[in-house]
Amino acid sequence: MTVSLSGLEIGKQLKERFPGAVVEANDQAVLVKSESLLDVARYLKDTTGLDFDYLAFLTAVDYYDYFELVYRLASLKHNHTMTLKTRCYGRENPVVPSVVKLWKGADFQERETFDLFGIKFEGHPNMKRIVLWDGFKGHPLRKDYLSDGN
Amino acid sequence: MAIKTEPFLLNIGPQHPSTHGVFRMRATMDGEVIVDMEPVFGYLHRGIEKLAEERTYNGFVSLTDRLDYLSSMSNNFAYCMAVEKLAGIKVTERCEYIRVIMAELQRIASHLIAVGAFLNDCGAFMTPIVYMIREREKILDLFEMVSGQRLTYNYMRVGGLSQDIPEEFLPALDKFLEQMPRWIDEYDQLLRQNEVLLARSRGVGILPKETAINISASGPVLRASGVKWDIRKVDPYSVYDRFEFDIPTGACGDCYDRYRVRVEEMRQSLRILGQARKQLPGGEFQTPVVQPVHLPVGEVYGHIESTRGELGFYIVSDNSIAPYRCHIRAPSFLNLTALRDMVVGWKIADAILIFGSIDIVMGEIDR
Amino acid sequence: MMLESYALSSIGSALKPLPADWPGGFWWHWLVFTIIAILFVLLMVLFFTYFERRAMGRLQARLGPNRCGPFGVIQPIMDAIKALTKEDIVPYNADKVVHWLAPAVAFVPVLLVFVVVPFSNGAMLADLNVGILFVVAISSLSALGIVMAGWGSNNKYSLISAMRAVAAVVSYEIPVVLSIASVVLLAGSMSLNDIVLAQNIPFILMQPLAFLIFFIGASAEINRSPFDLLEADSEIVAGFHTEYSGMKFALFYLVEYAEALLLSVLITTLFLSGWRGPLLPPWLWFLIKVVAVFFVLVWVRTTLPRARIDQLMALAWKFLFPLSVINLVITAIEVLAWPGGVPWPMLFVNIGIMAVLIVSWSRLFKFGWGRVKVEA
Amino acid sequence: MKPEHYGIGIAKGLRVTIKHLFRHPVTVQYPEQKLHVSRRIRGNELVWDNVKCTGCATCSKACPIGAIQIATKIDKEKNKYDVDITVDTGYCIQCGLCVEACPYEAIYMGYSYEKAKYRRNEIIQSNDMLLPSETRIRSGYMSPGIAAQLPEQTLLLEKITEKEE
Amino acid sequence: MIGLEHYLILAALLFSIGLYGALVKRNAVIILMCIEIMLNAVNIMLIAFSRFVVPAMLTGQVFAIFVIVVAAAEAAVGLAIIIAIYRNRQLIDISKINLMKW
Amino acid sequence: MALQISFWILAVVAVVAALAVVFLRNVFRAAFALIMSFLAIAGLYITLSADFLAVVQILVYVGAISILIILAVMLTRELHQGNPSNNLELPALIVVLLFLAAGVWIVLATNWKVSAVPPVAPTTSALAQALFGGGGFLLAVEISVVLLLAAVIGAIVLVREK
Amino acid sequence: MMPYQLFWGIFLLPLLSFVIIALFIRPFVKPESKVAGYITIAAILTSFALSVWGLITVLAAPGHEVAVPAISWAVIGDLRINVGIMVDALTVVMLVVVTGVSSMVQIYSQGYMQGDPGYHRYYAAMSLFTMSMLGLVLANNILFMFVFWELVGLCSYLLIGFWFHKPSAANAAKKAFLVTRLGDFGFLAGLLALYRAAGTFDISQLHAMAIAGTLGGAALTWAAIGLFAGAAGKSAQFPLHVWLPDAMEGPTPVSALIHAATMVAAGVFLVARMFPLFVGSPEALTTVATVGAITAIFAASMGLVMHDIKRVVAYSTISQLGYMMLGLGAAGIVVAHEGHVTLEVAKAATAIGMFHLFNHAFFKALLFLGAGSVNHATGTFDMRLMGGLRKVMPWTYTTFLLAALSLAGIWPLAGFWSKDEILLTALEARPALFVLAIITVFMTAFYIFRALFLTFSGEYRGGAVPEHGSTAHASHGAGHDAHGPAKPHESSKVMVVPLVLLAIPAVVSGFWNVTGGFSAFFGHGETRGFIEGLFEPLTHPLPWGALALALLGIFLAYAMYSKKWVSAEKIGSRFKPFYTLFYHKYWMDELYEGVIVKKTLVNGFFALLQKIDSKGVDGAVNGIARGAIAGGRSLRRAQTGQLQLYGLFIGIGILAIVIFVFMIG
Repeated sequence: MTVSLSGLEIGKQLKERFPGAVVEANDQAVLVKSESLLDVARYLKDTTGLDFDYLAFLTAVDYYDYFELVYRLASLKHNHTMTLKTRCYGRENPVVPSVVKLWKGADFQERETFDLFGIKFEGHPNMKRIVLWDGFKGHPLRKDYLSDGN
Repeated sequence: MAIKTEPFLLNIGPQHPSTHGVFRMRATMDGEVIVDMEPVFGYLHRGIEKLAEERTYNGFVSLTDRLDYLSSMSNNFAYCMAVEKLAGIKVTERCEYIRVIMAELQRIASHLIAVGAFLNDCGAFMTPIVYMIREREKILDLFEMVSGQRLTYNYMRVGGLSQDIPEEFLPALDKFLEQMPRWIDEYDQLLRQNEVLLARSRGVGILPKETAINISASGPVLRASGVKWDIRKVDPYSVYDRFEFDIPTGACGDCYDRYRVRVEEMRQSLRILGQARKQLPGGEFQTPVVQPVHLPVGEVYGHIESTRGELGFYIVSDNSIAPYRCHIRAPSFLNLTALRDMVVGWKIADAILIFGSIDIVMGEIDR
Repeated sequence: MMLESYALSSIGSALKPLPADWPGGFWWHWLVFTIIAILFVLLMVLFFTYFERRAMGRLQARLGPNRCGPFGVIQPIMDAIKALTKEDIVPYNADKVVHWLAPAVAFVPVLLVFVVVPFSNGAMLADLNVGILFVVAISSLSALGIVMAGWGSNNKYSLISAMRAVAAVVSYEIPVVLSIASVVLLAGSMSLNDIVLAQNIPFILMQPLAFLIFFIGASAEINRSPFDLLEADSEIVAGFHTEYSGMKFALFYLVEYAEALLLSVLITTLFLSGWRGPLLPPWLWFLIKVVAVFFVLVWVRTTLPRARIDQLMALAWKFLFPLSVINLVITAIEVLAWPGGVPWPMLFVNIGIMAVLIVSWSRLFKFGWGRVKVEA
Repeated sequence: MKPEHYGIGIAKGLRVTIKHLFRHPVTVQYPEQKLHVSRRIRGNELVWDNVKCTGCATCSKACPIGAIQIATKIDKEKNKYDVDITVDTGYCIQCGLCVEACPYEAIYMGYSYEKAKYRRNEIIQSNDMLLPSETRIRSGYMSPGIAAQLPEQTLLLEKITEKEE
Repeated sequence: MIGLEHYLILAALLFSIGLYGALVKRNAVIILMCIEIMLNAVNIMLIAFSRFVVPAMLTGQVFAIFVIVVAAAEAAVGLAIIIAIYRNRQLIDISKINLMKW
Repeated sequence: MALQISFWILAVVAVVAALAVVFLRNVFRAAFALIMSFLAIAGLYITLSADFLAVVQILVYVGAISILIILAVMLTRELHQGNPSNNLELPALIVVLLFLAAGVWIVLATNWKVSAVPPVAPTTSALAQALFGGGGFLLAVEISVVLLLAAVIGAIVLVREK
Repeated sequence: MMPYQLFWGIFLLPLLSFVIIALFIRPFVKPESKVAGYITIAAILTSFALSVWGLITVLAAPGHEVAVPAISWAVIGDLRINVGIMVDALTVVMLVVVTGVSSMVQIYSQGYMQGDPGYHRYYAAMSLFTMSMLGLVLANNILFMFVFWELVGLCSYLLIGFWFHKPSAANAAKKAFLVTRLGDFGFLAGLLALYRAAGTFDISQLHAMAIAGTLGGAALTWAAIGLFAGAAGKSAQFPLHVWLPDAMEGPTPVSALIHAATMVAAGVFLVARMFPLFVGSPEALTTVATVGAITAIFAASMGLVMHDIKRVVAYSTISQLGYMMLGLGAAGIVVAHEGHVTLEVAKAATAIGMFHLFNHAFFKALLFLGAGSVNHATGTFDMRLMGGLRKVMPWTYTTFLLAALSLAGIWPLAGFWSKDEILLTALEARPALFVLAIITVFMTAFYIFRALFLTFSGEYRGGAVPEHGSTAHASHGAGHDAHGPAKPHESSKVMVVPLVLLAIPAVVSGFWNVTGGFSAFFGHGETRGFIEGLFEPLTHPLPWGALALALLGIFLAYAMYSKKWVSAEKIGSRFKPFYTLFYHKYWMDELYEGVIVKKTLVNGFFALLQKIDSKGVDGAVNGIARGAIAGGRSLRRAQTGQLQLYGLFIGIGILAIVIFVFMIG
């Protein structure tokens, strides 16, 4: 049975390790600052005992004020999971670091998130639209998207 | 003996017989060898995730059918489970069992197509796929019987099923369970030991264990690489903890292993079906609250082992009648990430084979 | 037989004044047999297209064509009409002349080969003393048509197909010729009629290995499945005839089946004792055997997956070629040992030799997949 | 895995295919020969019961596609509500949610499945075109009563049973 | 009546055409083709001599066989060289391959 | 008569095809002209009652060498630059014409000893005797075999990848 | 009665196995499968059986000779070259030795080479080597002998450099090849001299002519010395011995087969084969004997101080080869001294050297294989890292001990019988050489037992050390890394069985000549009186004296290295100059490298040539050249580098010639 690790516990660990990185930790998820996302992710992936070697999925949610990025991590070794979140602000040019170097599975997902939300992933080797064509205007999954492209 | 030329660009697809939908590989070729490849897709993009935000929770079930159209039942199952998890609905025993039966039948049906198409890509001229479609038809008959459709079943509902199974379903299922193992054996005889197939698929397109994990592969692709990871076992949902079955794994993650894993999974599904059939209880097929309108605020991730891997629905609710956000973790989409790594360095014929062995469904990838 | 036989000693002598003993003159013979040969080819091809689809349908638990006429027998004619009435498309930027010529270049040699095929004792257009060599030489020409088609289509898939064609044809010519050579050694003649006459025991029994090599090699050369790499529809769409439509496509289709017919006819003639057989008239025996061989081809096509190009080449060079050389040597020794004709008990020895060679060579060669290191 | 290099695998495959030569083909010759479909089939037309229908538009709301339009107006002459239903069958995905949603069992899935149209405007159907008739049989979807009257589904499973070799 | 001279002149003509092509053309493949034409011209001559001068002996045909063998070998090696050069320098224009100039 | 007609047709085809090889701009078509020429020459062999050689000509030249040439054409792909000439056109033409003239003159000036004996009818066995029989060319055959082997090995070595 | 054509089979079977392995097995079969080994072993065992049959046949045949019809191979003008084989006593003895040792070695290699990536290559080369060695032995024609001689050299090159990725192995292979080539020039020169003098290559004709005296004088002497030079190169005689110790870079079975039993013996065999020629030339005989004696003591002295067990054995081989040469030379001198030499007598005289060769082949191969076995267990060849292996490797130890005893010449083992014959003959022929030889006896016993005690007695000293392993361990091949430094263990059965099988002849083969049987066999019935009675109890003091000397050597080694009564270091430092001299191999390598190649050739001779060239020749040439350059500039425009232009010129030339000829004619 997959154990869903409490965000509180991991949040505590992360707070010790990366002071100031964790914004909020609740039972379900850990919310970290986007600047320290990469470090936290690397820590989560490489630390023994955590070993989050599997990125179950990655997506974003549009909350008007900010985009919340959701990373669902799993460890095939210990059979546990956790949810990592980060936020990025601004609707014009939101940027978050890319985790594609850690989990190659993020490749298409980040491109898709970019495509549909317009969130740029810094460090992604091939940051371009994936499901929509290159000349497409706007990002459809944003809440304020209207079909005429505004 | 590869003939080398200067590199040239070859568009494999989107109108190619073996790209399983409208999928395109922009391959840079050196003679017959692929030196670089970029997958291009999106021809089927319908914005299902956006549509979900504008539909009621139950109204979206029929759209999940259109995701992975070869395993609609699994999609229904995953979506309903996720919503039920969010709403805190506990479905009845009978419903769980019927769902499991449907999901496993769907797995067999889908794997039949996967294997058949894989062998067809390998060049076995239509025979395996025709045989396997015949078996699939039998399963589709069963589905038609319960849901009234042969492809987009729209059978499950949040909180249960749309209708109970008709009384002629169980005898037919028994008959199917009795016949099917022998057919699978026969298909195994058809090509499993075939020298040409072995030559073509063994050692071709190896996806090493570490890469498979790193690339978030799941389902038969991951298992063929030797990772014993099956949501049904590691995170048993529904009533899967009541069944005995094995997780077949491959030795090295080549095309042959992926083919073998799928065939073995069909056998395991039959085992589960047999047990589920025996344990199937009576009672209601749905909970009294069928139409949950306003779901509590929160978020949930419900995932099942779909035929192609981990199918998950990440749903954020804001207490309105529709999901605030519904993300679909599509297994084919993530498995496809592995394609480039596997294909580069192989010949075009191998590329087709490797692509076939991943077994993607474009409806799910483009969403 | 209504037609009496007349054997040309060679085309060279055919150019000399006509002999007087042919009733109605020499040209009658030519005319009659030309018509027979062309009719034979065209009708058999039509029949084969129907037969293959029908047999394949049954092997695949389907019905096959069944709409046109009783049991769908006039389906091929309908197909032909459809092909004729279709728009003929020449791709943009294609080499038009080459594109136009390709189907003809592919078709003519195949038709030409039937000149030397005996339908009954001596019933053939020309009994060349270099008959089988003629067959091999001329039939290799039709690969040119494929190359032209692949080249002239201005399509990358077609070009890949053309390159495969070149590689495959050049490679498979060798084992095929060598396996034919052992038959010729045994028969002592290159004339197809003489080869048939020499088969008191069908050569499939005397030369099982040569038969196998010829079967594999020739089906690779005419790109029948499992070696249909030239038109591998799951890989390179339809290969060299991707860009063909209408009548030109129909010609390629015709070539494909005419080649299959040729293969059946050659196997019948070289290994199955041609038109010989008890009770029934020779031409019927001939047809029965040809259709039977073709059924085997269909059967194999239905069952086997396709090989890859490098495996195809490896099979030719590493497996068929050495085995055919060995077989040739063994045959030569046998012929030396029994100059008056190899006695029939040797067929058991030959079958044994074939089994041993195939098993041992498979061990050595492993068809190319023994070398893939799979880390468990 | 045993060594498999001598053509044994090929021979086995050939055996399987030749076995099929002596079995019955499973296909049917469709236009002449028809099978009974499921009793619950969701055919490609809706059948509307103008008597039961109250014009509540629940079906229209339930439709995920929005293919059903319901308009009600008061017919003063006859002194009753007039219900105008328009279904764009071209959009309909045959999900059956409208039938499920209808509180009055006024709308049904059609039983037949051969309703291709030649003209585009024919697929937009309204009031009278949706009524049940000889050719517009109601399906048993979500209504067991009707289902019981329909013929039993033909199963491929029962149609061919392999002969024991 | 067609006699020996006809064949010999035909052979001379073909040989000259081949020679001209071999001397003038820049494309190495074409040059190879021209050389094949020259070899064929020689073969015609040999066989013509064999036919007309010593019809019973076939010596000319034997030599023609050897010429064909040599031509096959030459074609194989020549094409291999062309392809090797092409791989290294991406050209088969023989006038640009003037490494013989010191 | 038939002989004459066929000779003239074949000769013209051979020469025209050979000229096409030299003068066509498209290399691929030039290769096909070459095949045409080879086929015509094979026909000429038949008129010389060398049937075996005619078939061998088709087998080797048309079936193998031409195919190889086409392969080279496809691999090197210098097609659209076509088939240019170098700056030696005029001197080469003069030399070749002189050459031709000399050849023709020699042919015409010599008094050939044409034998009246009819040619050997089926040449295959006669050729075999000549090649392998006593006092034949066995050693030469062996040497040519070695030559072929060397050529094959050489070709493989040349084309091999590093 | 089996047909004599079967003798061809002895030679053809390894050839067949070579062809099969090289053409079919190696390209198509994984090195993990042991097919190649089985094929080779089968072929060579069959050859061995045939050889034994040959030996019996020849023993039974009258005159101990069998005529095998020759095959005409090529007729070039008047020169008709027949391919024939010569089967006499010498041949069959060599055949038995070669095939016997070879088959044992191949079996042993099956274990030793297991898992090596070059497994098939190894067996292909081994087959080829065996084939060429057998060809060399069987050839009835000195030209063919030379061909096979070179083939043998080639195989030796291939096998020494088997692990060619190691620079040391590659260098050793090159060195061996070049040094033996030096000798081969002598051989070739001798060959040509012989052909010029005699007009034939046929060996029996040459024999007859030499005995009859039609071939003689200076020509014969130089021809014989030339042949001997070849023999010296191949048999690693004194000035050309430097390659053999380095050749130990090859796999150990190679050393055992090639550098102990067969190829190095080819030199001795050559001398023996051409012995009637040598007998005609006392000068040549003296050269042979002297070089042999010097080599014997020289190599033995170096063997005293080596740390590498394989090198000790290698030096021992050189030393023993020296013995054989000495035996041949001395016997020749004795025979020639008596006057009136018949062919039989000449052949009988070779028996002394050949008998030692015969015995030596077995025990030396055994020693090498033992060394290989030890290496297999410890991962090193360095004796300082071994010790105490007696307990863990009883079989290896026992067989090695037997071989060592045999080498030291202890009664009644094989070495005893053959060595003392040589000593006695030497005493009779040249007493000075006898002194050298008798000292060598002592040294031999000492060094081989030093090796034995260092390796097998005392405590285990750890085996291969990773740092040190760079030389010793690397020579061990890729396949055995796994059990290098681990605990030593007895080798596998496939390696032990050949050791045991070889130990049998190493013990008993000496008895053949106790009563002169071997000599009689060689001399076609003719024996020499001086051998008879040598071994009757105490009739002659020499053998027993030598035996005592050998025992003394063994005791000394025992004292120094097993019991440590006497400190080896102390003695080493006492005789520091000698030790250094020996340890540095008399600076022979440096001499060759530095003095001969660099100083003499490069600085001296070449410099002189250069001076002459630059001053004298260039002056004259430059003047001409300047004129030529001026001319060339004008002609240069024709050299466009454009092939077709050249073709055009050729065309013009031909045209001109044609026109010219026809204008004239």
